[in-house]
Amino acid sequence: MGFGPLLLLAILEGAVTAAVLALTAVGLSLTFGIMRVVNVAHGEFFMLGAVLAWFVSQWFPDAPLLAFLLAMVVCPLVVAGVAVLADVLILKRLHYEPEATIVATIGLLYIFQQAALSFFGPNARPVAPPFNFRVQLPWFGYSGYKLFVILAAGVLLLLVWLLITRTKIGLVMRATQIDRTTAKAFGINVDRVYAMTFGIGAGLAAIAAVLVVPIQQAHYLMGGDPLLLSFIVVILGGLGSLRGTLIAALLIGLLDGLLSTAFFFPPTFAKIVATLLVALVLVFRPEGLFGRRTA
Amino acid sequence: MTKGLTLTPTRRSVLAGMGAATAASFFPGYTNAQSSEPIRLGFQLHRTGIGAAYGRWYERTATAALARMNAAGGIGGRPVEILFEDDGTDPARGAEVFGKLATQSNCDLVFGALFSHVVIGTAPRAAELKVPYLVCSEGHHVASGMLNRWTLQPGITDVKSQVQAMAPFVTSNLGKKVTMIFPDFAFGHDHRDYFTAACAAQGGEVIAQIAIPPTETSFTRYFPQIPAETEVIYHVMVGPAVLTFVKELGEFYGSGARPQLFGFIDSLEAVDINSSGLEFLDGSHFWEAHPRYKQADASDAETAYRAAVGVDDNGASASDAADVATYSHMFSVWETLSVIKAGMEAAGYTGAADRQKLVEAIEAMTGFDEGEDHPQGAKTFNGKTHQAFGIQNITKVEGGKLVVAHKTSVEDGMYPDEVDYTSQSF
Amino acid sequence: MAAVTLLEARGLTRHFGGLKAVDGVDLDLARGEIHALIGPNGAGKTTFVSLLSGRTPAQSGTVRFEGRDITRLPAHARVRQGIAYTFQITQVFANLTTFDNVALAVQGRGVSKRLVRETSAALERVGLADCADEVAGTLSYGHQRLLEIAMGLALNPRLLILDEPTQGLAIGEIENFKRLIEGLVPERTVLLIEHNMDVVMDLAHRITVLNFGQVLSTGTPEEIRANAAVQAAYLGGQA
Amino acid sequence: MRDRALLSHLGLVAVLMAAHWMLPAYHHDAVAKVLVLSVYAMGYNIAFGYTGMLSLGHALFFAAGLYGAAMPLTLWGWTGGPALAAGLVAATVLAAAVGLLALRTRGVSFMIVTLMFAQAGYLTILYLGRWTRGDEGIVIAQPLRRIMGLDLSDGATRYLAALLLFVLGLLACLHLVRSPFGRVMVAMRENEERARMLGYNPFTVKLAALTLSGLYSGAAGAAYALMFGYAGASLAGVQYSILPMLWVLLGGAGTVAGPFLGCLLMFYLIDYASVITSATLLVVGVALVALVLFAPKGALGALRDRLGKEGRAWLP
Repeated sequence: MGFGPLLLLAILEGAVTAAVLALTAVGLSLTFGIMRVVNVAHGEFFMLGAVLAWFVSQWFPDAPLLAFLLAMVVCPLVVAGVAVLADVLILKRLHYEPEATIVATIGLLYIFQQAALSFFGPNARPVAPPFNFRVQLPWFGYSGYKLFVILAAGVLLLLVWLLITRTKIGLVMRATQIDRTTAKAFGINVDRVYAMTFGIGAGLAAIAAVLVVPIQQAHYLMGGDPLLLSFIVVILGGLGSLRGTLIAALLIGLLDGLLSTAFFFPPTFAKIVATLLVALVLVFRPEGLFGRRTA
Repeated sequence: MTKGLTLTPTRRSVLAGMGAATAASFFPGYTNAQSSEPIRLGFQLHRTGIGAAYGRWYERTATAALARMNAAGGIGGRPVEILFEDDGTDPARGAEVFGKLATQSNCDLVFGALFSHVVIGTAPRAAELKVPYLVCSEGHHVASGMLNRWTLQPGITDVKSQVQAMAPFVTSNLGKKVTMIFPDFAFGHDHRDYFTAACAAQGGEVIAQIAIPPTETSFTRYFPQIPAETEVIYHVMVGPAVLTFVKELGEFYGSGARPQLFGFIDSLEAVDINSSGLEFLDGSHFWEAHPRYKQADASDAETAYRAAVGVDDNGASASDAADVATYSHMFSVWETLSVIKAGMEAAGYTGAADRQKLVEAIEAMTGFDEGEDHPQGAKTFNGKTHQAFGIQNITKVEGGKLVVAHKTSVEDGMYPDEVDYTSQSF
Repeated sequence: MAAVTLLEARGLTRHFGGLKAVDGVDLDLARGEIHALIGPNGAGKTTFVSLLSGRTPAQSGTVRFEGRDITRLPAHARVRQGIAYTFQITQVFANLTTFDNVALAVQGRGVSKRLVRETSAALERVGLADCADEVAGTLSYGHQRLLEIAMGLALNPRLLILDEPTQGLAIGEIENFKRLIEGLVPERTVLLIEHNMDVVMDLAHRITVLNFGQVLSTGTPEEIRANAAVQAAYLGGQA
Repeated sequence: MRDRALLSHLGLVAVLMAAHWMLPAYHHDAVAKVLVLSVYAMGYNIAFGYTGMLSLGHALFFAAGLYGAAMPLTLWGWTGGPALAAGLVAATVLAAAVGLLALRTRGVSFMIVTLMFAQAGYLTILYLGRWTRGDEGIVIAQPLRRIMGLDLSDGATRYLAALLLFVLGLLACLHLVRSPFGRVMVAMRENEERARMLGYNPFTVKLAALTLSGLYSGAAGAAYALMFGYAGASLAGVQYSILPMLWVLLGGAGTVAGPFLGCLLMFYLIDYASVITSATLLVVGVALVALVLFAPKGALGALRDRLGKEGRAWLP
């Protein structure tokens, strides 16, 4: 295979990773940006979405498309509900104190993992994709569903963007993000905004998981990577910048693949270099690529 | 130092009962080990963490083997009990759990660990506490000499031997130009090194080695590195992402011409071979230590073992066909327990003071016959390297089942000793 | 006579986007004077002293202190040179004791053996000796302002910059404050941003008026009072 | 003696010394391990609890100490003492180097930058599998685990050595936080800008604190290699960056003895959870949430607040 097709494949694969990552990270960016909460359990919301998608798929073993569509609705709603409960019962009582919420969300992480282990089991379980077709390119074959994931994630991100910039809910969320006290003074129910934000953030992680689970099996420990990568993406993109989050996700998704392809680095070495590069970008632009510089 | 010249001649020469009594009066913690008391075996269980899929089945296998053993009169007439303790599949916790089982629960020995990092992290504790540690791993860490005299692997063949035994089948039946795909950490590196050497010895050649970073969840972009002239792809991915790996390999090649595939069943332990997306594996070959699907020529012992553990003919739970066993590895728990029984009885084991005698008794063993104690097959045991060597199976995916295509002999997997643990002091 | 001028700012400039917060300001501080900086809200007073103290880097212009160019020196180094700054909005360390707050200022000068004595003396001076063991955040607002000044004094600065020090103080506290400041000169030099004109007129030897980021006028209190431009821009509006 | 803080901490040391003779074997070994890991937690506390640097990358420093000691022992035939020193130097130098870069950032960016440096370190350990054996790790043979003739694989010796290391760390930390420099560290945590206007360069103060924190972490890592005879990549993973934070927060951030208490609590929480149920993670999770709901400043933090002035005197 020539260099061109190799590059194309690296880009396609990177785009799939980036699409899923962007969705997950936008969820984290909302909770992080608006509530200033470091939610260590965000990856577990992702995991719960995937595990629930598997349960939904078991109800309709012969109709994967129906199961998929249902999962796209049910999983984010259920996970958002769990998140709202967690916010109201725990985080609110901690007054969103940063250190306390870190410990509390680590606690939640363990609770969710145990729940998945007990009710879902320790195995990695596959979910059938809603449709099966393979795109045969001249050099290699490629999963049609993966292309769909890129598209679907793009549409969902557009919806999130519309929600934040064009609706009253979005306005209220942005107002709360900029100044909590003033928002309160204007009669905004900050508690409700927080609960809603936490729910939406978790729901986005769950939706990303529903999209990814036909590619990447549900497993009770699958939440670790999305958490770490989302954090990196959110900070690298710049807090509160949707565009930055998206571009950072692309960067993270593509960087090590491109390094490996273009420079013939061994993959693990490419990952080390990519990690250090991103760290250095942050060192010299601590506010992220698209964040506002704070004086 | 020879076996006769140990540092505790009194305990060896004096009547066993007296020895136990003396020990008991000095160490109140050991009083449990009276001859009427049950023998207590500690089990390091991967109940949580990355090994949990194995842990569940290891626990079931151990429980079944224990029931059978107690029904047959226990060990030396004493009942046996097993204490399971979760190690979180973590080496640090593994060492702690070992201490807990050995010093708090007063277990006579500890066994059961599968994951290599847990075994390696725990082994130093075994030597410090002077408690036998019988691992069910398959890593080469025991026979390589890295560990110590208290650590033994009598229940399963190590990876170096497995790979060496199978290489001739690969090169003579599947092809001589091999591309290896493996995870870029120790387990994968073992395969890389041993198979590359074994393949060359057979006149084959490993033409590409593709190391996949351990944090990877998607694999497609590595496949273009597979050279076009590849005749066989040798894959040994492990962990929750393996199914993705196999499916993406299928998507990559599609229905067109593709190289032969040879994989380690580790990739698909606890996974149904008929899962959606795996159709592509039809006609490919796997290594299995113990064939998941019951073969036409299965022995009575094999049938009895399946029934005892609760596994159906397809290698799934007898009560839940979707619950696939880690069949190719879990026999090691059963067989290790058989070795413990034989060893304790040979050593005249009465209590903790006889732990060293137990290790020496196992070291004195030379092999195990196929039978209900060893349903996977006959094995040779090398007392110097503390390692068992058994037959390996190469199975082919045919009609949604794994069918044995070739059985290696025990001799195929023998290699020169790399250590003599019996020359080390206790 | 080179030592008459303690600090000399020339053409200091700082713009924020389109806003010319400080635009080419010159200022001379004579050794031992109390110099007040006044001007309407948004005139650039706080930004200007931030440029002097180094909290904000200047875009152009120079600052010389004791004859040395300190324009490129970071804020903490300027403190070590003898320029102390007390914050407009009280920023004591709320979770530390009063003693610790002042000790932080004292010990930075390399004092170690006399740390306790000097810290106590600094607290004594502003009348906070009784509160030494209190957690600073629990002090009354007026006491926190005093603590802020005590921290500035404890740095033993040659130039003390006070940003609206009397804001929120009661009448009686203001009188005490004035006496405190008068007692600092001529050993030290004081630059005072202040809205309370009584305080300014009583204390200041000279006054500089800023408006829209530029110097409107500099002179003695009498001169400033008589200056028509100042009256138009500022005093007239308020008085 | 009127130094109440010294008195309370010497009391803790006395209890731990008495425990050496009183604890049953299992708990004796467990506490020895807790003591070593507490040194790691104390190091984290210096950076986070006192200076306010929330790092997610301390596993890098722990691992530098671990491998810095383990590699010379196993590969180059060094003896215990020099290997221990090598671990300390490796961790300290690495912490200073990471600090030089990462301290250009603060807050969440600092968290992420430290996380990524540690991640790069973790991947490097895997990548250098030929020498490190990556995830599997390596065993440090029993005869190598000696310092000045002391066999650190022996239970009693190990406990006393761990206690010695712990006491050194504890008393040094107590001295540090009550020293003028300790006051400056806290000033950085409380209000960096204000501290700068008192003439302190935040960068150098934080760099010094982080380097010291690295030294503690490295000491714990090197001691771990010598005392427990194992070095593996799992000890360099992100989990081992989060654990010291958890210990510190549980015991009380910014208290000298808090890291030990938190580490001890966490160890026995996990240990006893497995006695009660097989759903161990649930017990741990619920306990963490409950603790933080009822004692958000950690066990010692809550106690100190309750005791007011006396609390600050006894528990700095």
